[in-house]
Amino acid sequence: MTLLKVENLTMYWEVLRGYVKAVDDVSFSLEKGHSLGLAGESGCGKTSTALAILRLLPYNGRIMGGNIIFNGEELLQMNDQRFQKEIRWKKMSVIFQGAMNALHPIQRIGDQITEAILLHENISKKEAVDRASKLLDLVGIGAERIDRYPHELSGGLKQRTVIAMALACNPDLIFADEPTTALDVIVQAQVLKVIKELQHKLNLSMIMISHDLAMIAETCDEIAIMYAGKIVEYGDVTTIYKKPLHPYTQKLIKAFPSVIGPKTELATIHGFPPDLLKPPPGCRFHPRCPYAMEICRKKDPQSAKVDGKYHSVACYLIGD
Amino acid sequence: MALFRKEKRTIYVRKIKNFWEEFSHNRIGLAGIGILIFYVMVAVFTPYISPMRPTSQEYNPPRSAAMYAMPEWVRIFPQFQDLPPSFEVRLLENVTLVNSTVTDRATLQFDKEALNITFHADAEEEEGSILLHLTAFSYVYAPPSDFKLTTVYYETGNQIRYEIDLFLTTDQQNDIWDEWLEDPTRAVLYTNDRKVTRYPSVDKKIRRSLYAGLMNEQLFAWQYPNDAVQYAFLHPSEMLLSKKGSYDFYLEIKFNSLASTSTCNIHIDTAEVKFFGDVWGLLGSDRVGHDVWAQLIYGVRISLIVGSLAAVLSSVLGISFGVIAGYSGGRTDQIIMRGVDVLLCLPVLPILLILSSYWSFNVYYVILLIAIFGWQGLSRIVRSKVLSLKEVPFIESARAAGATSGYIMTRHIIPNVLPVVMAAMVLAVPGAILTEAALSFLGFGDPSVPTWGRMLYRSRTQGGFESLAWWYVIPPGLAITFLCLAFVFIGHALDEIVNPRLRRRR
Amino acid sequence: MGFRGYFLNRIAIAVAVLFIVLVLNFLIFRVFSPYDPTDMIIDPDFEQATKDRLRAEWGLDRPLFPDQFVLYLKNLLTWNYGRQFDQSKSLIAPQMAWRLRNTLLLLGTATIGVILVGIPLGILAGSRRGSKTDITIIGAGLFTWGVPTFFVQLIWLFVFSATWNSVFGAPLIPRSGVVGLPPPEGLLETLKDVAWHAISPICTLIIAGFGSWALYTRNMMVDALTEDYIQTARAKGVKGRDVLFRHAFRSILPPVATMVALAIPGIVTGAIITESLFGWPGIGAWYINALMNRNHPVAQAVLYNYAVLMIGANLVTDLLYGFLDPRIRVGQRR
Amino acid sequence: MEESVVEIHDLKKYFPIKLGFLKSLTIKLVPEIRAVDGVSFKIAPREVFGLAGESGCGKTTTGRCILRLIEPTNGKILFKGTDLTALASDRMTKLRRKMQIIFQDPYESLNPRMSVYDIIAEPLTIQGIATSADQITKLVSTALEELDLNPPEEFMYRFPHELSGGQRQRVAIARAFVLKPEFIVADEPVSMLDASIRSEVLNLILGLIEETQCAFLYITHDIALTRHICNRIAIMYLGTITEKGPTEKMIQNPLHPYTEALIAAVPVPDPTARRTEIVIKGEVPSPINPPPGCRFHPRCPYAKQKCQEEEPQLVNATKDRYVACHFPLG
Repeated sequence: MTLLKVENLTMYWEVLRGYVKAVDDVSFSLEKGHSLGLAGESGCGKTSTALAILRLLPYNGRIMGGNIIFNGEELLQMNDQRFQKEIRWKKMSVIFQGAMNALHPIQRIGDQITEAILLHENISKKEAVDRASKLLDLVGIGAERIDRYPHELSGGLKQRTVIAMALACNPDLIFADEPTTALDVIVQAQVLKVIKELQHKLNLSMIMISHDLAMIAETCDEIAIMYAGKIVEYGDVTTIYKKPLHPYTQKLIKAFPSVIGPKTELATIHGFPPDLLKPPPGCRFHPRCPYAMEICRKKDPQSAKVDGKYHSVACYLIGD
Repeated sequence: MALFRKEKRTIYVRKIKNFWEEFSHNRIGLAGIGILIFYVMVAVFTPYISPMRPTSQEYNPPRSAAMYAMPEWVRIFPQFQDLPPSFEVRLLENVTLVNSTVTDRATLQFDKEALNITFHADAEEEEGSILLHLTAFSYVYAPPSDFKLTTVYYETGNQIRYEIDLFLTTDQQNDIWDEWLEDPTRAVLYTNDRKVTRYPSVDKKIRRSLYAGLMNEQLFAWQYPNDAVQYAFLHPSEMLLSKKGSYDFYLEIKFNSLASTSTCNIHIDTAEVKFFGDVWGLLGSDRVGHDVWAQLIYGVRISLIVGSLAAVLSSVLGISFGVIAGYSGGRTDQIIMRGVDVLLCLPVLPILLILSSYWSFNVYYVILLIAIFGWQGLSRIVRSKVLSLKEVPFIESARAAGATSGYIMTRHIIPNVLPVVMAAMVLAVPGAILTEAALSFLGFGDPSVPTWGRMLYRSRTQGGFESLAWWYVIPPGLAITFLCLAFVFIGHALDEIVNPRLRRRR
Repeated sequence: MGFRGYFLNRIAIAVAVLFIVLVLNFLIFRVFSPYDPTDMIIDPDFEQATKDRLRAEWGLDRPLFPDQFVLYLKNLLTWNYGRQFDQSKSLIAPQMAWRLRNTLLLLGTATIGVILVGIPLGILAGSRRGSKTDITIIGAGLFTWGVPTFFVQLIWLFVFSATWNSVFGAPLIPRSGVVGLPPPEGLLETLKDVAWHAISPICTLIIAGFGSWALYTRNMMVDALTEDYIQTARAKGVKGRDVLFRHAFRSILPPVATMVALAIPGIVTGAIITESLFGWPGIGAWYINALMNRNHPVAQAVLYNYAVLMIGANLVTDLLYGFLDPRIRVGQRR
Repeated sequence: MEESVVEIHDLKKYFPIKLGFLKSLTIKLVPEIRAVDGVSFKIAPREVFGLAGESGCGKTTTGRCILRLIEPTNGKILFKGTDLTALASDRMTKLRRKMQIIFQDPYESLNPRMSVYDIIAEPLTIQGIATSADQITKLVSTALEELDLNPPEEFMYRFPHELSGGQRQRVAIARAFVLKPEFIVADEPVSMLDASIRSEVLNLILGLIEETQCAFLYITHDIALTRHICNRIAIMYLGTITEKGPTEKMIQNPLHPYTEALIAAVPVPDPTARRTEIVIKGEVPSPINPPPGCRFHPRCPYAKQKCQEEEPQLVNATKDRYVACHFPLG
């Protein structure tokens, strides 16, 4: 069953000098219980995509087109009140990046979780507090820390609090936006383990947003590689990692070092990502692509299905 | 080197351009700059904008108008149409002899400046009289509230008794004159009755003035020609010129010789009537009839000097102490910050009041004191900024390159602190202006300079309110307000530019 | 260092500052003063013996240290203040109590009024950033920031006292005092009369003072509203008003509390001018009078009370800060 | 083995804890944070020595102490035989041209008020190496060219905010190398960069190390990346070195349980990789009161009685490997 289907989503930032084409014609879908990784470098539009779906865009974000179908319902048509009451946090919630900033600095963590529950469910304060304690236990903080302030917790515990808060209303879908950046390796591993366990235990669907391909490889079933506002390659994790087709994906995967296996050369991609205010014509990767052809400079390649259920690539080197 | 300098220059030109680019999008900031430029222009061209100089302790010009005269332009309103402006009537311009009983005994010389009368008597008890028509003028305003008649004369002679009457006649039917004057056709302005007996001559010039203004109301005695003193609590100037119409000044001199041969020589070299207008200039007059416009315009310079000097001084102090405290840390920091705590607990104005009640202060002392009591807040901001800057890697990077503390403070820390405190520095200007204004407003400022605070002080304490002299109350206040607003606007704009979170959305 | 340590630390610093202020206050009036206070009462050409008697009566004949200083300390610390240096030589304390009460009544009400007007406007502007409301509030705030308080008060007096008087034959607002003469009978009537007398100074103080509060709050709100945790709250589904008050405003409450302390000096300045303009018998007007008449003990007492007020306000806000912000620990702030 | 450029012996840095006004009057023994507690290693020319560990383990403090940006509490720092800790400040200033530092965050390591030209020229002018403007311009251009910022004229007169993150970091590296130093401390020089840019920057750094023959201290939390850069690494935990040795050997076959856990925690960009899962519990304890005995024992899955009582010393395990553990892994 398809939980979320995003079709041709286009979102631009309106700035003084024009539009920053942050998300351009992005499509993907997510089955219930699956997890999808949105990967790419900073500024490639992965967070913007999530914010557009969650309707958390700042004042200058403009959805220019596309469909977002969640549980068979078109989200872009839904009114704000209903979305706020019934969808966001109730059905889909988000683990924000940077836990130190995502938590209110002078509210107790218990209150912050309870608040989320009480806003969406018609239960008593006491029941909400009970559930908050259970959630804190579940993510490994321990119910006894319910009265703590964020500054009294370490980075890892804060991140777990944010996870507990995201789980407050038993959502179907969780967006995890760089859930472990700024955490140390061991703490990162601990938090990832918690996420994986919860996913398994609660049969959660998840969209993991990260620049770290290694992390996505460990947590996700499918992966969409984004470059400069577009999805360049999309497929299940094993296929993408084992047989990447897009030159960007190939290079990017090889740019990540690994602690296991023989030591390999790190791939380099020459140049810098483009300015999305004036993206290059044709394929947005062509200025950095070693295989760029004439057509790449002129025409934007469309995403085409390759073999298998999911795997699709937007590159002229592939297909006809 | 040439290349180096040129490139460097282009960098800074670009920097300034970028900043201006940013600033020019901020309408409030532009408004502030506009107002400020206006004030600076006024300060530069002060003598041209206001031909008169304001009063000060050293320089006290003759008054220009009646007390609390209204601005001249109010005459466009019908109810003020008739108010008299300031003007002068010279009495010796066109003297004619009307009547003389002793044409053979007396000689008369007159030109535009002076009048010379010589009377020569051959016999005792010889009498003579001369009636001169001095000036005719037409008075077309409402009765004036204030005028001043001045004559300067000297006389030489002996054994002649003489009497000088200066009087006014009118062709109008005048009931006030009818009621109050013995002879309703002539209003005697003064009578000088001298009995010269023995001494041969007096060479001293005698200045006689007649004030007929409000300020002399109680003191003015209306003297009848017949020596009986009566007091008329009628406004003298209003009474004299109670009707529009033409008036004539006459001078009558009567001689009476006491010896057989005697000569008398009377020399009048000034005779004029000055009407102090009830309307004057662009902004009327103050309590003593001085020009308000001049005070207002000259106030711009003082306020700009006070504001900018005090702000610059306090910024220098605040930044120096803040940087030193923040960068050195440890004991130095503790001492400076505790000093700041103490100074912050001393209220500025009360202390300034004490000190200026001890010594009457020059405005530069006031500036110095405002600066001394005004740097603490800034130094706190600077210190906290320096504390966070100290941890920033580029400072360490400079240290790793071998930079000394002095180099780091001047080349790295201060340039990075300045933009953050720029807004605070600009906002220190209105702070200083307001403090000085408050001091002057309480009557404790430097009395020798014309400041707006002082104008407000005078308007409050010298009856400006009772006279409803809005031209003396409102303009100085507005001038302070707009000058402060200019800096507040600029400060606000800088704050928005420097603090990216406050930046206007585009 | 926990909360208690922070608490004690702040009190220790406040006491140290108070002592320094006490010493300065003594020096400025007893040592730096170029005037002999007896000259204000006795003609300078008068007999020296009479003068000396007066000096002895005021305790000026004894050495500055330690006698005068100890007496001075004793007088101030016991809120006793000694006797006035004037004809009456009356005790300061009773009058001080009355005047201090008047001042606190006026300025306390005005400060609360300013806060009640300024902060909500600031929140409103901050929450509607860029809107017409925001721009209007910023404009009004900037304007009242630039306009001198005493100018607002002058205009007020000019319109409601002088002009009103000339148009209607009597001023609208009372000329001076806390109550009218003769004082009205009954508590309710008295209160009404006091309110009537206080309303003009308070209104002008609010008009001239709310701007900086509104702007400060607005900027803090704008800042706070861009924080990530506000986004979290919105995402959680917290309603607009709750986001503003329970989340954004709650987080800026500590610095706003600090601003109260920083506003005290301005209030003190305002007191002196306001009281002399509106003829309000508080300590500000008294201070000016004392300075002009070299009535040093009164000026000292007033200045001391100002300093105590400011130190106290600073201390209270520091403690309030610690109470409002659980992150507070020594060294973590400012 | 070649003569080492830098030798550190038993380096210690204790930070006193800031106390309030009252407490500083009453308390006698000021508690300390033991950020670095007895660290020793050597770096040879052209060698890249990695210092890895979690945040708060003291690796950054060690780097700063070596350059005397922080005064060390105790220990010896020998730079080509000269003990830096005993050096007067004017001689230290002169020596600074031979040692440089690169920081993690390219947004904070460049003064936003200075142009790229000024940033790179600053060490040259401070050290008085180039005096004429032409000379400086030439050196700055070469430095920029070496980091592929071509053409240099285009970058020289920009301000940091007009550059991308990758370009800024290159400027920071150019500044460090412009003095042709013999020793460089790099504190996570690429951790803020995106993967696609990172490897190119690393290659440039490696090329410059080869060219200038300098010794390189690479401070990082990213074990996976050390494989590609470092010849040898040392793992730090709570201010002490737990294990030290050639990178490849240590990653393939860790001896200390902490090293093992650290490596196991690193995510692998390969969904099919089969891995042992060792996730140690808890977080790093406070360095104010480090645990007695082996500092790692409260979290160590293999801890025994001895570990609680006796602090293990860093000892030679095999030929070039050192470990501080009573029961090293096999």
